Parts: sequence; structure tokens; C-alpha cells
Amino acid sequence: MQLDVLYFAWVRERIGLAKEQVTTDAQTVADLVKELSVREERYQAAFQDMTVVKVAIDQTMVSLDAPLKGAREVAFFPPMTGG
Amino acid sequence: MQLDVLYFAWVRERIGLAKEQVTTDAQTVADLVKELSVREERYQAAFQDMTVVKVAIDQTMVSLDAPLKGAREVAFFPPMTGG
Amino acid sequence: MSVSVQAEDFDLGVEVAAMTSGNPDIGAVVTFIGLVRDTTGGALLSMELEHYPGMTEQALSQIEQAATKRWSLNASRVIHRYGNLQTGAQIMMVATASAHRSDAFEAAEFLMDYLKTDAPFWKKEHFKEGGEWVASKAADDAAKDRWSS
Amino acid sequence: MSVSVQAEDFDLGVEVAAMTSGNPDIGAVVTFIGLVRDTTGGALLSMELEHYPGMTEQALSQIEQAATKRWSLNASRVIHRYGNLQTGAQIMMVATASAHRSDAFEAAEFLMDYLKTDAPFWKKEHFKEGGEWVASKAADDAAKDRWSS
Repeated sequence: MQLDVLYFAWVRERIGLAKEQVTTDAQTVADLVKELSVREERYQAAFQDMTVVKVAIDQTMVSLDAPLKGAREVAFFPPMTGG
Repeated sequence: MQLDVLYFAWVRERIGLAKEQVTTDAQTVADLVKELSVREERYQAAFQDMTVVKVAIDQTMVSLDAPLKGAREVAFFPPMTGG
Repeated sequence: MSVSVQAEDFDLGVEVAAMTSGNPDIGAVVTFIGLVRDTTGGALLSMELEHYPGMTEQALSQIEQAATKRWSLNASRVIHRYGNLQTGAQIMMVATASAHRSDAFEAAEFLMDYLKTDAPFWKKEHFKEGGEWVASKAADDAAKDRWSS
Repeated sequence: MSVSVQAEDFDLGVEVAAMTSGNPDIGAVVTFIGLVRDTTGGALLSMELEHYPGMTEQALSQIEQAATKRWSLNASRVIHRYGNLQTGAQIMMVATASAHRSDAFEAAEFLMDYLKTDAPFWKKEHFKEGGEWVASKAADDAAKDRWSS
């Protein structure tokens, strides 16, 4: 499966890019996080505490155990601070 | 004692004037209301239901039993509807 | 902290800009505007606003002081018009400025609730067939009472 | 009902006039404006607002729809800026219009509480010594949760 993976705010800064294409067999968001974290240290730095990282699949907020099946776009970001 | 007595909104309309000077020996607001009501029918029409008439002495809201001693200006009006 | 009772209209944007300009501590501004509403579907000719000059300014200032005492406000503004207003016209506004939104929201609601019951204004609706004084609402007393608990 | 995500500034007075013009049923308008606040007493150079294009508009529209379902609103408007903003600059606004003030106030507070936690915006404060991401507040989650009870 090929996914667009997006990063925002300090997640983006730690990983060092805003968007990339990832080819993965991960079943869930948590699997994808694990897969990326072992890949390179910068992912591990961004994902070390997943209680402060939020996830959206195709622009809808989901939990870590959400299945990736059918997903086109996955985004990781800190809790929002707009307003 | 001489008082400026002011009327607003439908109290003013029923009594037919906005302001008058009243010479009275009334001890309280309630006494003044009684005195005016026996004087002429238009006062009786305005003061027939004092639960819907509010009173201010010298521009501060008071209750019906408030003493008039020292008062210069007494105002009668319906509950406020600003805003 | 400032109160105006006036016949003239006001400009919300200008008022808010004047309140906040040059104060870097302000993070939140809440405003309320009351407009002349036609509840009859077109029969309202105008709305007349009567007030008690002198007492009005005093009552509004007291309400504003009470809000300033209770919440952390950087600025506040109350404008209330009198005279004859057309449907859709601005009747009044309150604005509150604070570091945080909860203070600004609560203070603005407080100002409105007290203004409704304690500021000596009276509305009369004019129709073709004549005028009618707007009745006060029990809900307005209840809204004010919630701040005493 | 309308949502804008934009770099440009906005004019509160113009937005409110556009919302209410020609609608005689509106009696109450509540607005909230968020401003760039300098909590350091002068050290803030600017505030940068990042967002998630596409998701932002969708999230704001969903929040606005939820408010419209829950309260009797004649109109509503949400504007949120992104990019680099100076101290005192307007960051965003919400406005709600209704027949009655309680609907307008509650809906505006609801919009703000959900916007804070559900709209994908992130603030970074820039100082001489570098930048710092603004931390989210537990109080914002609590403020949102009060609407679920």
C-alpha cells in the first residue's frame, strides 16, 4: 500500500519534512509508527511519546489503533493550538 | 417637602407628563403613590398594579417602602427593556 | 472602561480597534450587538428607545465596574443608543477585552444580563395601528440571577 | 454559515454587517476575536500559524454545522488566518447571529471551544533566541468537554 504521510508543527520539524510517500504493509496507524520509528532516528524522536501526537486519516481524526485499509493520506501532528 | 417626580415609558403616558414638582408630607414611596392615586384618576391608572412599577430615588433603585427623607428626585417607570 | 449613551450609530470595528490598540496583553475580545428585530414579518415601522438621562450613565458605569471587579479585563466598552431606530439598526453594544477568552465571554454575558434588568431603557414598537411598549421578560431576571450564586 | 482560512487580515465591522444585512429576524450578534498576545513584555518578534490545508476548512465547517444544529442561528461566520503575524494582529474571529442573545453567546463559545481543540492549527512564537511551539492547554479540552454533558 502506498500512502501520503504528512507531518505538522514540531512533528514536521523533528522528522525534517512536511510530506512523503511511504510504501507499507502496516495494518494500523500504530504499526506504521513502529515501522517508521525503527527506520530512522528522526522518526523515533518525533514519535517517542505518542500521547502528544495526534493522527488523522484522510483528514479525519482517528486513534492510534485505527486500521489503514483504504487510507490515502495519513497525518501526524501535535494537539492543536489555534484560536 | 418638595420633590421632582419623573415618569417614564407607559407610566409617563398614563399620567400624561414626564416631570412635575410635588409638595408632599409622604414618609415613604408607598405613601406618595397613595397620595397621588387619590388625587387624580390618571395616577390611579398608572399605579394600579405596583408590582409592575419600579421606583428610583435620586437615580438609585429602591423598594416601595423606602423613606423619602432627603430625596430630591423620585422616578416611576416599568421594568427595563433595554439591550 | 467606558460608557456612552447616544442617539448616533456606532462602528463596531472602530470601537474594537480603539479598545485593543497598543495593548499587547489582550488576547481575546468578545462583543455583543443588539439589533432592532421585526418579529411581525414586516409590520414594524420603527422602535423607539426612551431612557432616564443621568441614571442611565450611572447604572451602566456601575455594571461595568462590577464586571471589572469580577473578571480580569484589560478594557471594556458599553454603547447604548436612544431615539427612534429602524428595523435592523444597531441598538447597543458591549465589548470586553482580556488575556483569555473565558474572562471576555463571561464578562460580556454578565454586562448584558445586568444591562437588560438594571439600565433604565424602555423600548416601544411602532406599527401602523399604533405603538406598543415591549414587555420585560422573566427570563431576563433569571439570566441576571445566575451571577449571584 | 461560512468559513474562511486565509493569510489576509479581516475587518470585523464589515463581516458583521455582511452577516446581518437584510435579515430582520436577527436581534443579537456575538463576536469573538483572537489577537496575537505578547506574554513576555516585548520579546515576541512574531507568531507563526501553521495549518493543515483541506482538513482545516473541513474541520471548521463541521464545527459550524454542529453549532447550527444545536442553537437557533440565523447566520455564523468563522475566519482563521495562517502565516506570520505581529503582536496585536487579529488571528481569527467567530460571529454568531440569532434572534436571542443566549443562542448567540452559547454558540460562539461552543465554536471557540471546538475550534481550539479540533481545528488543525499550530502556533509558534518567534523570539530573538529562536522559536517555540505553543503548548496545548488541558483547560481547552475541559472547555470543550462541558458541551457533552
